[in-house]
Amino acid sequence: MSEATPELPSADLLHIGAHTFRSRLFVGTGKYKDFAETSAALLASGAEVVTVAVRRVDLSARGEGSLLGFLRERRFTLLPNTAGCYTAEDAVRTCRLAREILGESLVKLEVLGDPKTLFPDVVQTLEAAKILVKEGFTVLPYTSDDPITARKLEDVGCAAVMPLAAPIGSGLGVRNPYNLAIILDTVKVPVIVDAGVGTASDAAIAMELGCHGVLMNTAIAGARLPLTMASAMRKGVEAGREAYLAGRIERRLYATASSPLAGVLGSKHA
Amino acid sequence: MSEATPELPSADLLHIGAHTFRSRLFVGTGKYKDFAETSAALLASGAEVVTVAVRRVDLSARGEGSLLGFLRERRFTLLPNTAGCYTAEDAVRTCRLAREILGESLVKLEVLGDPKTLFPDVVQTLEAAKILVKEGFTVLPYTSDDPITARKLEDVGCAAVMPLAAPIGSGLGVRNPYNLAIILDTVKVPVIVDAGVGTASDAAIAMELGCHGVLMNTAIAGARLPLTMASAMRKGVEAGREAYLAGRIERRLYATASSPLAGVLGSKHA
Amino acid sequence: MSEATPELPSADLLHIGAHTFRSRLFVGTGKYKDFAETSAALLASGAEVVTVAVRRVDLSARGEGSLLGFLRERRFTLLPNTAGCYTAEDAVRTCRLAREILGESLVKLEVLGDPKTLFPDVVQTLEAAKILVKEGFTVLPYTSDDPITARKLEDVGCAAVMPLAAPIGSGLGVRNPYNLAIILDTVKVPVIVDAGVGTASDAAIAMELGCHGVLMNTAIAGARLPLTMASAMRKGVEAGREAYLAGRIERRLYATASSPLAGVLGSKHA
Amino acid sequence: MSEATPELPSADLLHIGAHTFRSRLFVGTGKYKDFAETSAALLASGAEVVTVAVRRVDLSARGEGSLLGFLRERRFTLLPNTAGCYTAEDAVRTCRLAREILGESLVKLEVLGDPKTLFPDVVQTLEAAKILVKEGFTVLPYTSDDPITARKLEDVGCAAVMPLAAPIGSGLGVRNPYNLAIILDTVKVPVIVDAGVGTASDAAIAMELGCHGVLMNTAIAGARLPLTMASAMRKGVEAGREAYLAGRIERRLYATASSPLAGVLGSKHA
Amino acid sequence: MRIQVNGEPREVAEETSIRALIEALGLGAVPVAVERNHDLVPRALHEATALRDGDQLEVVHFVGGG
Amino acid sequence: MRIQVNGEPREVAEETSIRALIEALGLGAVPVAVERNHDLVPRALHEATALRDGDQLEVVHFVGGG
Amino acid sequence: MRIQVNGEPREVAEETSIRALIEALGLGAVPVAVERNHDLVPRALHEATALRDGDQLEVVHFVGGG
Amino acid sequence: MRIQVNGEPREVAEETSIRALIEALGLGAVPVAVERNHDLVPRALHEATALRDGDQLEVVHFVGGG
Repeated sequence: MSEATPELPSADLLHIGAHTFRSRLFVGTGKYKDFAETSAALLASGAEVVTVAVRRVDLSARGEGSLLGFLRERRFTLLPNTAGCYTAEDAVRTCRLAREILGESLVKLEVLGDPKTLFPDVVQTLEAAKILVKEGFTVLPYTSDDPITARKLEDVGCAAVMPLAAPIGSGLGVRNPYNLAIILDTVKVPVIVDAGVGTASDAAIAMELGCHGVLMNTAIAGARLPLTMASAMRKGVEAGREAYLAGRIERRLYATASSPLAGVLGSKHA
Repeated sequence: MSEATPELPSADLLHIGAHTFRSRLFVGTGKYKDFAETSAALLASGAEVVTVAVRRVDLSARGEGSLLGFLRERRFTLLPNTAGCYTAEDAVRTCRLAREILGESLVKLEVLGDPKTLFPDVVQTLEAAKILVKEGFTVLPYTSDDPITARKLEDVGCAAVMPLAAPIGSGLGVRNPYNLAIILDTVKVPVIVDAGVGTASDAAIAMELGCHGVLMNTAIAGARLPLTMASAMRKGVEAGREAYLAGRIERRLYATASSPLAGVLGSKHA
Repeated sequence: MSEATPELPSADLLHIGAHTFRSRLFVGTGKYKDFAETSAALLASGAEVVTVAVRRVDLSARGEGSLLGFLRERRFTLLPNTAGCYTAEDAVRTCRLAREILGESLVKLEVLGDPKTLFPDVVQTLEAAKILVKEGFTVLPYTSDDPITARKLEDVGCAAVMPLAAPIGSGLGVRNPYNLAIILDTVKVPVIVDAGVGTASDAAIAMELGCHGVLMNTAIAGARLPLTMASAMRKGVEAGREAYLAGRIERRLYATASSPLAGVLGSKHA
Repeated sequence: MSEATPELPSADLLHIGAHTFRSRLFVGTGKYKDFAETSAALLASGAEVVTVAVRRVDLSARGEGSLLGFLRERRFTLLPNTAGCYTAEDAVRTCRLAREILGESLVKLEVLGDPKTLFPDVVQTLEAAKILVKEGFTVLPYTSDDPITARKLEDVGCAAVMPLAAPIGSGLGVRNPYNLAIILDTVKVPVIVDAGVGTASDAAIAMELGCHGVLMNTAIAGARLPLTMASAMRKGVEAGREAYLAGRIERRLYATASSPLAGVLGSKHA
Repeated sequence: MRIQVNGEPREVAEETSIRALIEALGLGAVPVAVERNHDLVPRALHEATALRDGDQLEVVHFVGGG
Repeated sequence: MRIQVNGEPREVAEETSIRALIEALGLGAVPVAVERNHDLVPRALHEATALRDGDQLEVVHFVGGG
Repeated sequence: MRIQVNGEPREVAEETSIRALIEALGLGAVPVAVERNHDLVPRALHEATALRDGDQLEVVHFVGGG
Repeated sequence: MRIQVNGEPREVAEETSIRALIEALGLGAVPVAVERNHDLVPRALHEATALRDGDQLEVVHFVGGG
């Protein structure tokens, strides 16, 4: 969090593998209008980790380099994803290429089950994770909100698990807080909610559950005012994290007065 | 909001009667451990408007003055409430006294229906509002989430309406977003959600609905770490406001990819 | 309920004023395609109480009588409403006429606040209720889900209270179960949920909260297959009532096995 | 459904593999007080399919036979489960034994991931399903609400899929209706909600989503009055199914009058 | 003489009773209630109550409604 | 003479003004409002208003509240 | 000779068939299934299958479960 | 000789190294990774690796994605 209150340790840091981050908001770099909008939104989000995709160089086009240049110059941590892969084999191959590009072994593993829901294929994801961990990658797998699968991903050595809140790009928010709560009870590695967030309160809710971070792209890039939404998400994640650390009041069906009862004038109830 | 993005007018101000505020978080000053905690929490919240209660001076006790001194020195706008009043008559009498104390005519009108739910008595509230407006008060009435009552309060000249999200101190959050949405469609004066908020995402949700502000006390004062929750609420309100202004993506049952589909390696689906 | 289980008193009856009913589903008679559909749907619903509106005889039209004839022949209890009234005066006048038509003093009091939301004007409703009770009517008032207003309606002598679940005809279901629960704690007269139900589970939810009955019209008349929905609603109300009486299991975040753990073959966990 | 309305085909039947059922409520036979309660509850539920567990004969105890005798005499369809199995191997072995007992090949495949959540191990479940289908079993697999896993189970030849609504015995109801809706869009075999239902409206909600049946045990056996809850669940499932077939009204934020607007007396709005 | 029934003008003979009017309107068999000049006229008095020139009558009944 | 302040009996000298009473109560520096016999006494009149025997006074101020 | 049934040791005569064992266990009327040394023995073979010393048997049936 | 780069045919001189090809493609300054005939070629070997007739090359880089 930017400014910690006196009640908190001076810094509330997120550790993933060998990495340490202050920001708990991870953002994608796709779907923006142009490079200027992308870079402005990334800065407004306060994110330290940004995802990128691995794609064939388009030999007909040119001058695509600007994004990567910006990301490296601003010292963002790059998180290459395997978006678009539907088999463990394709995902592993993509991760190997990603590592070769900049020599970093941090990857977002994403093996999709079908193009309509973009839900993960958890069987293929587990297979790919096993191989990648053996090859020394720091693996952050996109997964369903099934606690058993999350535990298996931890067991094979993933550095975090990234359950979905709702389908990628759906903006439905946390559909099943119960499963996320169980995952948080079940695994020791950080839990980063990946996909499905639509607005700032969705991000806050994920953090209030105790999740360690939130990853999003469409919710910011697809908003009417992406920079403003990036700022909203930054604050939403921080607000949710602080509320989690602060320890909220319990829910009660009935009321409790917030002004003193003594010294009221003439009330029959005082 | 603290820092506006380039996409927004340099300032997003809240106008209530003759008053103008930058912060949309209103906080109570009750239920804190001591004066030190109260003042630190108020500062952490970034609030400009704070509620106070009107009570008989306790002639046996002494040195109570510190809170008011702090509030005036830091230029908080005081919003005296009529908490504890169960009749229009008591509430009007309390408002007249409140105005006499500092000469300010801004009041939070609160006429309760019973001590268990602390729900408003809307009939008595309407009566009191009529009288107070005639006497030149700037009236902010605590009310139910009934759109018809909200419209009547506007009709009699209230400067804002303050529907409850849930029972005072219950921490249940926005129980009925539909009614709040209808109130926002129905009245032109600002709508400040008063009571029921429990955590930062609750505040964000109220703001994302289009509410103009949120008033709370127990959610901050009753948290395990009040200063941290005050900061969380500040960010939650700002996050919700910015998300509202940013224009969130639409909710959809199915997914949309956030990485480009072209140039994927070897995927059967690409 | 049609067939009670051995665990229950042979009959589970609903008492309102001097009336006793077996069915807890009250249905409206408006918005059906024709008389045949209306009568078939009423029979399929198993309802004993049906609402009717009081309107000027259309002197140009003819033969409208069939509905009333059917209702009287089948011994339905008629519940004339004051739909369309926006003042206490109009509602009282309408009730007096209603009583004159058949000599029955059971009325559904409905004083609307505006034509867009069709929410009740609780101030006018309270005024009308006072007058009607004095004149010997058995008053069933349509009201908001505000517990304070519900208590006042009971205090002035209403025989039941009929809070809305959601706006009339909206089909949104029980928007605020918390308020209904508080109303059920607050008043001793029967609580009939009136308006807003959209499907069978909505009716079941209202009954599971402990409500004593449900009144609906659009949800049945507006369904693609009104007779089938009438049957669904009948079962939904009975299911919800029985579930309420049966005492549901508590909600728990974690699982409990429903098969014995002993004697499992070869499981590492047994 | 017991009595179909004229609007519906005379019978609304559920086909699973070679089996045909009228009732869409499947019930377990565990956790009841005694045999008398079990049999009375099964009859009250109207269920045609009941689950049983496969366990070692307790050679010290005696006279256990009564339940099976009752089930066969009343012609219930037995659905042996593999509850308590944590590996594909144990589950397959258990199914082979189950088939040998009565010569029926209908089985409920259940391979658990851990004893705390009783969530399925979808990897092991898929492996077991493949083997069992090859061996000629009619396989009904308990699974998570992940649409990709559901599709794979269909692909390997399961006769239905049984996603959980919430953890077994939790009574939380349908936690993620979105995933169930997507599963219903994705597979052609029947979708039976298995586990997590707590009360009648939960069952109705599952059926209103379009699910083809609901399986439960704890919600009935654990209720204060199990027979009454069995009847409630029967009606809840029928109500939800009929509401689904009837085609509910659309949800709208605003109201629509259910009484005619013409001919109202003296209303300013009419 | 001239009266109004449910907002429409109508000619009736002198001394016509409310009962007679209802019959004339073909509503003899229909359960209705009647207001004259905004005052309810109990059924018991329909026979005995003679209409006067300029009377405003409301004749209402039950219709389908929710 | 004898008056009541916030429900408690109190002896004050004849001709004591409300202002003087407030000082005597040690509230000179505290922003307060005063009712005498249920009627508000504007601050401007505190100096000029002399208490009478049997007066009932309410002296209120702001405290923390939500 | 000595065998194990559902984990408990048991003495049976040479040449005892599975069918005979089931009868001896008082389970003749109960629908059961039998594994010998982890292999399922189809009912049709219960008569013909003679137990051997050290055999491990599992005898299972249906019980209430969800 | 004839090779394929990202699915498109291309003529290159004998003994052209992967490094040389990358330069020729104007990608000298862009961080890329290269597969030859589905096998990754580590950057360290780009210089030393000579292309052969019929080679299939994939040249990939990072683009915006979520």
